[in-house]
Amino acid sequence: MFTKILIANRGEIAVRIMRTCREMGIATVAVYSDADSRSLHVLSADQAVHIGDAEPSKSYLDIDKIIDAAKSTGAEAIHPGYGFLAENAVFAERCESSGLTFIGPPPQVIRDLGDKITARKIMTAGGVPVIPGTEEGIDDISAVSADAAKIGYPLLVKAAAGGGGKGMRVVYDPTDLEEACASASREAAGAFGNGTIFIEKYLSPSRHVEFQILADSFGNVIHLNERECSIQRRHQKIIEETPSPVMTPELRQKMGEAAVAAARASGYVNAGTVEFIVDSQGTFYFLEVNTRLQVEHPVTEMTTGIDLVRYQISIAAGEKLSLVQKDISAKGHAIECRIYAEDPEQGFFPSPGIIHYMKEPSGPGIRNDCGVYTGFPVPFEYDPIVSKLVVHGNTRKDAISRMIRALQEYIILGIKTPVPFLIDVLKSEPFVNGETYTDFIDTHFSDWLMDRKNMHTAQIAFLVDDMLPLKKQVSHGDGILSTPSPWQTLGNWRL
Amino acid sequence: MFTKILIANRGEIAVRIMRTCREMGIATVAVYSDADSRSLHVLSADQAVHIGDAEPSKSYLDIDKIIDAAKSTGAEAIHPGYGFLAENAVFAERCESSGLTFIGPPPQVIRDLGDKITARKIMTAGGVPVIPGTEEGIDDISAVSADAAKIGYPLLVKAAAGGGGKGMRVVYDPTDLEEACASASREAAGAFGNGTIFIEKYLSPSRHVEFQILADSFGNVIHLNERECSIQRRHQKIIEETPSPVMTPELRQKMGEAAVAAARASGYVNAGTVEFIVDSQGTFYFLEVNTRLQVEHPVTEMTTGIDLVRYQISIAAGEKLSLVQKDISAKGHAIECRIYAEDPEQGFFPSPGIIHYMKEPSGPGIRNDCGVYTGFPVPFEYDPIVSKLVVHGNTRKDAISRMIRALQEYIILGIKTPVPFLIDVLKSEPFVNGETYTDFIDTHFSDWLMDRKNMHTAQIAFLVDDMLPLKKQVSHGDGILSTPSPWQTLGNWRL
Amino acid sequence: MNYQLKIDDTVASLEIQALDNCSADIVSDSGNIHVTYSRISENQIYISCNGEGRNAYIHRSNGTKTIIIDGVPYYVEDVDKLTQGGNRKKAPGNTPQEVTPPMPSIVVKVMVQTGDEVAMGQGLVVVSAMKMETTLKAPYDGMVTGIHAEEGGKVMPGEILVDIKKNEDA
Amino acid sequence: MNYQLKIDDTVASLEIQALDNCSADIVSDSGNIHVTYSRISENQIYISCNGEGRNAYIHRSNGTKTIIIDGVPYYVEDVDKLTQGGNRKKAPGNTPQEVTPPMPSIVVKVMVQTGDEVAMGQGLVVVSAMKMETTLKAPYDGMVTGIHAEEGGKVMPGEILVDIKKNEDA
Repeated sequence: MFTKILIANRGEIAVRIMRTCREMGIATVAVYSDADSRSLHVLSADQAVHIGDAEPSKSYLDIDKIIDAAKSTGAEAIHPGYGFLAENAVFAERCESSGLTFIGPPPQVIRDLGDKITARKIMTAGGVPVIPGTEEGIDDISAVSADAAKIGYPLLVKAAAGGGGKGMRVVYDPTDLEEACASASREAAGAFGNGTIFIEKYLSPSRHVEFQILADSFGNVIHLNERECSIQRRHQKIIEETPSPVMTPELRQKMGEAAVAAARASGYVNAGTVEFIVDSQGTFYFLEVNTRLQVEHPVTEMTTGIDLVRYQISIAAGEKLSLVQKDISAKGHAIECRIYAEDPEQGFFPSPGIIHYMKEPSGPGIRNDCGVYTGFPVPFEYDPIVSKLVVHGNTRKDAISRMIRALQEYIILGIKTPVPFLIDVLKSEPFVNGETYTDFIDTHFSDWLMDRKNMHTAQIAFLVDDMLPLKKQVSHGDGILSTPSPWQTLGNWRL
Repeated sequence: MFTKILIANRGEIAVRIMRTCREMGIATVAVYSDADSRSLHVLSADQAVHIGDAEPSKSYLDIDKIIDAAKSTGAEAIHPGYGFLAENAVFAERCESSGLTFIGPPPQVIRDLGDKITARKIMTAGGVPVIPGTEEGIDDISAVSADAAKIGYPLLVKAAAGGGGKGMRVVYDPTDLEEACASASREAAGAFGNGTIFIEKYLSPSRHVEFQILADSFGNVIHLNERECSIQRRHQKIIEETPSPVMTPELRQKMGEAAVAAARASGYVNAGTVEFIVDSQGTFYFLEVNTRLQVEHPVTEMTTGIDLVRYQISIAAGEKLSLVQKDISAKGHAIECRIYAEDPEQGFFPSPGIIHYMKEPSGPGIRNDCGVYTGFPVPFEYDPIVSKLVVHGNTRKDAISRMIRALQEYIILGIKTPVPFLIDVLKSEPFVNGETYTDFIDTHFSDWLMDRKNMHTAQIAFLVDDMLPLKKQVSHGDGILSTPSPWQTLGNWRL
Repeated sequence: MNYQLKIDDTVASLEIQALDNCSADIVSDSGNIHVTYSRISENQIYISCNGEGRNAYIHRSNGTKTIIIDGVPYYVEDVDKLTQGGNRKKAPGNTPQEVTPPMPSIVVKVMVQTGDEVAMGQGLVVVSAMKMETTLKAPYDGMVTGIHAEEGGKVMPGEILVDIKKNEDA
Repeated sequence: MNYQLKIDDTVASLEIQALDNCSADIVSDSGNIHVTYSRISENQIYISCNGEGRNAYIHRSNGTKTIIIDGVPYYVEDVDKLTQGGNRKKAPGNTPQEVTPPMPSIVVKVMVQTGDEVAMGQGLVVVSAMKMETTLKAPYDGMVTGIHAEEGGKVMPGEILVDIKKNEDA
């Protein structure tokens, strides 16, 4: 087993990985940019190495600097987290050639699965159902209409590379096809340096259902059940859960087998996620493989009791998987809400700033993987996720009630968060009924407004806050007085 | 189902019960004494009623005041938590006669099981093995030596009433027997108003293993596996876990059946705990039944995924148990550490005071049921528990590592806590090996000293703290400045 | 004390009369209420109105307080204080009246030219921050009289990226 | 700056030379160390010594700081400051030299009488607080010269419950 691991990431996911390392007795090295010298991942590590400017290309994406930091601190392995270099085959290769273990799949697997056209071919060969579509990238846009007609409208034009909704167009009318292909290709070329596109049947309404897999280097592959991640805004997930409301034991059996087949077909090693689309008839199709830990991995951990990061590390260390498929059973229901620094009243636009005050929810069945603290300035250079709030309950209904309670207990002042939006989604009838399709927010919450029903109480709170001195004069029977504070000299600021 | 419940308790257990009520859509009423007007259980309730002086007999033990508070707020049921009135049959009767539902077993069951001699008779009749001992209370101390000789030494002289180690004496030598009986009886009479004593065989080394049971009013009884609670100081548990290191599937089957038989024999309804002693040969004996929720109930919740308070409430509301024995399965391993306001360097003497700063541990597999917050003065009038820290891991080893990590992350300034002691216990070889007998602390930690190995770092921290202004001048690129604070005008206090 | 408090576009008049250090009477259009209260921390107060308890979490900034109750934030302004101070700052909840990024951003695309007629709500500039893009829109109908953004450039909140001469009949 | 710091019964001399607002050199008997640091909050600082990071959680009270590192508390006194102040307070970690309850308590039992000879460590008074009992013990050998506690009475920290005349040869 490794004695020291460098975590090539920041924020909540770096903190989460370090926690498992600590529990495994493995020392941790953090890397940080100028914007992150007081970040929680720096405070949580045994060592921290400064690697450059706030701009990601000059720090968290700078392969040389990260390799150097690992070598200079004596780290033996690198965990990339998600985002940044997590799905970068070149980085995985550089780790290997520098004598460091990359905690993730082999570079060639990352490369193969990172290209959606190659991935589709591998899956077809492996017997995994893929969405009807073109087998190869589209060279000649003018010749695509025959393929399109065969697949049938509506269609989805997709970039082979990248993700996040870039280079993607829905086409309902054949007359729009050529222009959609051209613009998608331009966008993809600009965003990923690769303009290759292909077309697929567009399935709507549909659900996003993914399977967690674990594969060791001895050919053992298991899955850890599904996660449903249909609740998205801007093609980014905000609520995930397991089990999926659509799942039956039979469908789970079939999809689980497909996920394991997908892993085998690609030669997968380490933890990964096989994403599927499930249409309204319950038919499922392969979508893509995420060759890394997912943001939503905690819902699987809470229902299966298995620490996925611990398995990532032990697999990377060459250990044999200590679990077989029949060891995996899930209990109860788990839901995750992503808490972003964003403004739900302004189209979820990012809202960085200083966390002036934070109070995390706690108690039965609640886990909060948080990357910030009171006094921390959330940088605007990076992904705006501040924490992942996860709950576990005996049933889906219990888990929903628990999540609402947790969200109401979660106080963050200084930045805006989607907490009030999430509460309303969780309370809504379509969500409670499990009608979780990928168009959920557009369909049910496009004209959402914050319900400010406690306006009068807020006015009273304003007044009362003015009345009360900022720090209470603390005097207690036990004779202990708190250190006198300058606040005590202030008193009311208006009386 | 009830629409409003009064919680006749304070601190962390009141907060924990309120959380489940909120998740069930049930309004909550807190009661509080003069010492608790800013207590977390008051802040966590929908309504709060002041019931008197800090002294327990004038507030939390005053049955009239609590019944009045319930009636005046329209509460339909009362949850007693643990301690205070939780095992008081008179209170349970008063609830019933006032038209309120007492969330707990029927008064007669509380009364029967509250008397250890009666409880032993019920269990013997129900086929539950009891520790060899006298069947009746001892009237004539001078005549006891024949019984004692039959049972065999060493012996335990025990009070029929009460608990907490009062009225209890270990007797190794027949010549000490009479005096031990007399003094135990005197102590019991003083503490519980009942001097009745009996004698039992003293089993040492032994483990304390208890079974959680749930029984509805339709005669359905199930158990939710065991908890081992052998790690105690002053006859009070500080570390509990499930599964027990001594447990085998066969023993669990047998003890579980005995626990269910014990519940049936006593006519039990609601959640309860059947305590057993397991001797070094793995033979088990009935000890007593706790007719309430236990402090250590979260370890069962974390492994079974079942919210025990939710079941207490639904059973009290007359609902049928929705679970049968085969629905119950436990996953992984859970450990609880009780965080008391006490000084582990001074014989665990209570250490009340103001919590000047608190940072709770978080992340995967951690639950902290906490009843205090930064700025709160822990009163000296009540039980010194401030929180229950609970972890869940895939294996006992994982859970131990996780608990050590959680304890190291748990910062409480202002009062003393057993955190450093608990870390050392969890790291110790006998604990890791599962040698958890009730004499564990006396055997292995009687001469414990805090290991102050970071003394030099502490000195450096002292100096650095003097160097740094108390509040950082916060200026961030986003143009948002924090409210100017008087701290900013202070600067260094020594330079 | 009399207060004029503004939330969103509603201004309410409230009068508070402290009775002792933990209770007060409050008079407003919504009627009279007796409240008891205590400060839990710099950022938390506990209020009990007619027996019902509530926690309010408060951050103060330039006469505006952000107050969270039951998970929902309220941006409450003291109208008198804002008028006195003169240096009025936009309340966080308001709709912007100027074409300026809400946070430090990179300009991805400029969609108009000087001289263009624009309609309220029309997209003018796309900016990107924290891996997300947003479109800054025209706050009212008018004519573009100046552009202060170029693609790829960094822009800060408060910088006006597009000048628009408001149509007089708007 | 030169400091004399006392932890338990050990006094160490340390010299700190700030280099800028986030680093310093520290000279002590344990050698020279370069540290970088930052304040995370009023109660938390982050220190990096030779590349190793550590969080210290600090509460200040009358010249003594309680400092928690890796879950273990250290009670650190500034010896100079204590001398200057004159109003010296017992450090929380020390063994008591007086027979006084550590917290407000009820007297359960008085085990000695005036005139009794007592040995160091001998139990004198049993007090009860927070549902627990503890025995206050003699801090040194000596003779009981006065008792200021009666069974059932309430006593506070600082109240001397038993006067003991120390044996001169102790």
